[in-house]
Amino acid sequence: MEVLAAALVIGGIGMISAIGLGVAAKVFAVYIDPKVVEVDEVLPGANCGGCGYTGCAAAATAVVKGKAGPNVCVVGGQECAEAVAAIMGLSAEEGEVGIAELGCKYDVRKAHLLFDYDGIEDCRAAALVNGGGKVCSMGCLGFGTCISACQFGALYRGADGLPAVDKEKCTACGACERICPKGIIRVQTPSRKFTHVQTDDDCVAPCQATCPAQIDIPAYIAAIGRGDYEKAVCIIKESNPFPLVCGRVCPHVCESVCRRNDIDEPVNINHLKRFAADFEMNSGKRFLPQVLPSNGKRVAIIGAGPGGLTCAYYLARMGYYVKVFEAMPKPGGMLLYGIPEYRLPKKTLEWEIGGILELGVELECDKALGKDFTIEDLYEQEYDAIFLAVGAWDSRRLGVPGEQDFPQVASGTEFLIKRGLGEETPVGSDVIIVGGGNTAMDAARTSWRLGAENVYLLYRRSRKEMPANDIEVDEGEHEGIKYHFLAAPTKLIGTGGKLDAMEFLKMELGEPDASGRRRPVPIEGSESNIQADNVFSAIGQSPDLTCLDAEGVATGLNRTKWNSIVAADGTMQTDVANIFSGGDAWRGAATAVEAIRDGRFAARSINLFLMGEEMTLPSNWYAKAPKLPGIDEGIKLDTSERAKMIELSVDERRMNFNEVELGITEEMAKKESERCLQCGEVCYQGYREKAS
Amino acid sequence: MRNKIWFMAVVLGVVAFLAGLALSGVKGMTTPIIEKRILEQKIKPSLDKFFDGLDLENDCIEDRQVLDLGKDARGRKQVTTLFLGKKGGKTVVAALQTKAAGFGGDIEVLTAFSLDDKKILGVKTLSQSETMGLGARVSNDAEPFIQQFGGMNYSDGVAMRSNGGQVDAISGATVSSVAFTAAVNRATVLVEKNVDSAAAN
Amino acid sequence: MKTLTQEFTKGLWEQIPPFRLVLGLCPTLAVTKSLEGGWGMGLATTFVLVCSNIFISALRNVIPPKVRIATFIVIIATFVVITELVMKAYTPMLSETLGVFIPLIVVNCIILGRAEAFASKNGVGRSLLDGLGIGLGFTLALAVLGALRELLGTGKLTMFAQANLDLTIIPLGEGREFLFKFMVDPPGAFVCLGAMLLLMNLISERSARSKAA
Amino acid sequence: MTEYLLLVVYAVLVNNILLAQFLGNCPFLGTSQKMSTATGMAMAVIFVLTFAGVITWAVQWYVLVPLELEYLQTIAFILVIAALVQLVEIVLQKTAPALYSALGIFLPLITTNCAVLGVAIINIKEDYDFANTVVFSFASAVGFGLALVLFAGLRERFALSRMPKALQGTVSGLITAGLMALAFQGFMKLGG
Repeated sequence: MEVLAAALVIGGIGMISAIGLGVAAKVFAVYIDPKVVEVDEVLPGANCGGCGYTGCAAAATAVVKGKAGPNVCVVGGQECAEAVAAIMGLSAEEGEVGIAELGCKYDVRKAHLLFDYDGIEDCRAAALVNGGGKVCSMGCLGFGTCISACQFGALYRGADGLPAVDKEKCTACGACERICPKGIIRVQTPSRKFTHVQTDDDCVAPCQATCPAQIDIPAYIAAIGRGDYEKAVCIIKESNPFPLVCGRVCPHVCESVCRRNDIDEPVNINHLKRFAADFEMNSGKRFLPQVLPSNGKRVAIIGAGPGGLTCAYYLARMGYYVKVFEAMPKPGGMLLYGIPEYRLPKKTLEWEIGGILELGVELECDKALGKDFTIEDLYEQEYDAIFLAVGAWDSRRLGVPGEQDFPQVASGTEFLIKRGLGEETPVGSDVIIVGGGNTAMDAARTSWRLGAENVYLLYRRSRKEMPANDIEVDEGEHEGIKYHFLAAPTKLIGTGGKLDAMEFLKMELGEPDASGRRRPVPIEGSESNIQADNVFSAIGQSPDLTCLDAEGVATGLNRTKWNSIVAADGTMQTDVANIFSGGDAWRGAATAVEAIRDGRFAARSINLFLMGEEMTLPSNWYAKAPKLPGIDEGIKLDTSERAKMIELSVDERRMNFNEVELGITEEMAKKESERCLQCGEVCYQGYREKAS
Repeated sequence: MRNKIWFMAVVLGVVAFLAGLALSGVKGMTTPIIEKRILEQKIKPSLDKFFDGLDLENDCIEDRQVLDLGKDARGRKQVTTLFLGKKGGKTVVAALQTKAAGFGGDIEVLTAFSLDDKKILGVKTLSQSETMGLGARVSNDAEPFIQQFGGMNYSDGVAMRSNGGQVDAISGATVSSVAFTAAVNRATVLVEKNVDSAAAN
Repeated sequence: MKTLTQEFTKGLWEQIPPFRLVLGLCPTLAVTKSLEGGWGMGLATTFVLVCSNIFISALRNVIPPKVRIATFIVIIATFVVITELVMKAYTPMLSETLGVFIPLIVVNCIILGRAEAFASKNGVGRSLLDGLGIGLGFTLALAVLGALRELLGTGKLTMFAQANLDLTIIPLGEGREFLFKFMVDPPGAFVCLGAMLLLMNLISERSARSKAA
Repeated sequence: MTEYLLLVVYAVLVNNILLAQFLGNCPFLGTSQKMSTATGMAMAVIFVLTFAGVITWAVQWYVLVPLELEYLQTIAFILVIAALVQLVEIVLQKTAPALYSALGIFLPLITTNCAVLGVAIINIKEDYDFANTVVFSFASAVGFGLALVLFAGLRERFALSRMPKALQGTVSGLITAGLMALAFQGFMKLGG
């Protein structure tokens, strides 16, 4: 009897509690983020408060909001942290297991960042006193308060006087981030790093500030100097998944602002990049980046050029399902069809694109927008966002009489695309190229390789104004290209459909025009002829948006008067909220590295857009490369010689398309990396003031 | 199914039901052990001391009786155990456990009586939780406060001197002393009331 | 996946409560006035921990999530009451020493924490070993703390009062109080545990440094 | 009235639940890192402790005692406390979001706070009547809150001071708590 009473009382209390809780949970149900619930369920639920939050549900909320790391629970241990991390991996980026990373990369001693301050040796105290009285407003104060804040012994003072992170020990708890008064040290997740957009709060060197892709150039050069080539490649790929390509074809504006210019010659940045990238390719093994677990969202990318593939690369890393639609039979866009083999071997490009596809990016070739599918079709296939990167495949006509009459007259791009498709493109012995850009140079040097005896290049301004890379113009000269500067075609002459010659006018430079370049003015009566079997025009490309013209393909997308897609710079968002655009289709014919920049920016925006977060850029982002101060005379630095690219001799290039540039040796790379001044934006300003 | 209310109720109910079963089982097993231990370790040594030299015929632990004291104000069942010692077929001594609320909780007292001359043979504190050094002195058998009970006549009960009785308090521990005395007094009342009927059995 | 041995031994150093897992502080501070209190509380907790771990891991697939905690608490409370009754019967003096802290085992975060973090996700065997390891680790910690406090506070070591197994390590004259008497008082509990944690931190730091070197 | 006043002084100062009785130490160290958290926690504990004291008192005297099942105290109390706190949390979250965000979020932390069960058990052990139960539960909770808030004030200062790595966090927290307990021992004399 008593036994039953005991059992019934406790059983009764239990049952009433359960019913009460069950009913209350239904009646008073409030919306709780399912992710919070999910995290809460893997937390131990002891509600001990050891984490500093008010119980497990509060800790779960903090984790989901990104205020606490996956290791928030002091009871659950490693397994719990992993389970939480696995759940959080599904979100934009907060859930990624990151590690602390120091924002200031510059040697405290070498860059003379130490400052006049003799208060308490604590960063927070120093920061209160006028920022430590330090010249650099953003750099590390160097007292190591973060080191003492780390509960896991993951921070130590590195050889350069800056805190260094032991990756093995860092648990991404964020204690250092919270204690640092200047926000220098941050728990960085891979995606937070690769979706970063430079602002003027960033301590960057001129090269990095100028690079459209915003590659952390000093960091990878330093990695090469240490012999850590894998790290160098990884640093590059945080901002640019095409190091092999850019190492070969990039116009490297970074080098033109290198502070070494003030001393001797700029650091050979581009070839160092190529060296690191070649190292990866030649090692035969890819340095595969971390890819987050799938988040179930789908993004369609139209155009498998550098822009589209870059966007695909970063989205795939963030856990998106990405499918790239390409109208041509092979991926690569203008990299494949516009750039000749001797500059960028197809095998190399293929290997680079392979690395992107290996992340799980789907690719469907021979699928053209407007012909094989419409934007509506993509919505039907449940794509959440679209990146439109169809490039600039339309070329400008010469607009001179006779242009339509001869099959031997074509645009440079048509000529190069045919070659890219593997078609026969015979040229006669006299070939004329009109234009001064890289396409013109490519057409000229390709014609020379195909056996043309005389390759003429007509450009209406002088050599100084040529937009082509200097190296191209120089190499073209070595290969015997005959330049005719200040010349413009006026007429194509031939008989019976066979081209004979081209008539052109001499020009002189007049007043500067809107672009700042002096406008060429024709000299009356200076007409003369050049004999010609083929004429290739390369005087400009523009986006070919006929694909959008068909009924219902793309409603709501607006275009500029230059026939490019309207999209906001930075967010890359078009007038349709979930369609983004970039690359040549948005900016008009430009460089690969700019398309890569657009692709990465678009990936950032698409991620934020699909996660329902604010995607506008901070007001102080570098929309254009800023002018950063150079070095004053105060500095004495030894001059040293810039590494020279090893090339095929001119004889070795004739009648073949072997790659001309062979790269630099490891020894050269190491030596070249030492030439880098490792400058920050203002470190040298500080140095200058100190020195004076 | 695992989120249905009835299922939750059944699971928690069944688990709690089983817990209740298990606990009452364990309770059933441990109660006699606890009782026996208290008798052997706490009561017996004191009784042996109080009844020393009386040559009782019976084992007063064996012959104990449980007195039902009804329920207290809060509805708790009150019981106490009466130990009787016989000589020549007549009940001559008795001992009884009583308690009263002290400063820090109940004070439990064992009081032994000599029935013939209505005298207290001795008192023993079985449990207390009074202030150390003050009220807790009631557990010291050598304490004068405890000693004074020996040989005290209880026919009119016992009371504090301040209440016109015969008991001197421990200085600085009036509450404890009063409680202790109240417990002893309660015992005298119970003995008066119950022993005759008990002896008759 | 840890091996079974690791599952057991992790509780003895790597995750030893309350030093590494700063949990179960109330009993740790309250009952470690004496060595006996320490090991007694430790073993009682171990018993509850092992039994509830076994039951919870066995029932883990049946328990509805909304009443998960309530169910765990019932299971734990059952074993706590069993412990309470059994201790009263067989080790009454220890039971009195520990007093209200025996029923309070039910709210010891270590037990509920292990139930949730481990037993509700692992099989019976593993949960048993986990409970045993953590429990013995807890016992060890409490015993060391109890011994230290008692020795410093009174000069004695109470092994098992019921069997009169007490040792007087540092004899004192009658009526004299020991220098560190505050060790057995509440402040001593906090300070002593703090000092032990400090020691653990220093040891870990040193071993980490020597490993790094 | 004096009786209640004495009980309050006793529970808040003399026999402080945290520093003398060691009840509720886990949340003590966990939630004392910030003043704001500590105040919220203190308020929530006052609410829950008083509430739970009353409920368990009723369970004891109206269920367990009449049925002579006092030995089931522990399991019945904890079950009732856990279920009630969870229930209050659910109801508050829906009906009074402002109150919930101020106090309610601390509720889960309190379920397994041994101070709650501890005070409930002490109420019964000390045989308190209803009024005493309310006063003692409330006063104990105030004692908890007082210690917690004072301690949080100290720890906020600590966060800004330099100390050896091995001393940081829990270690310094415990040693400070020890010193606070020492200070509270001064109130002992109040108890007589």
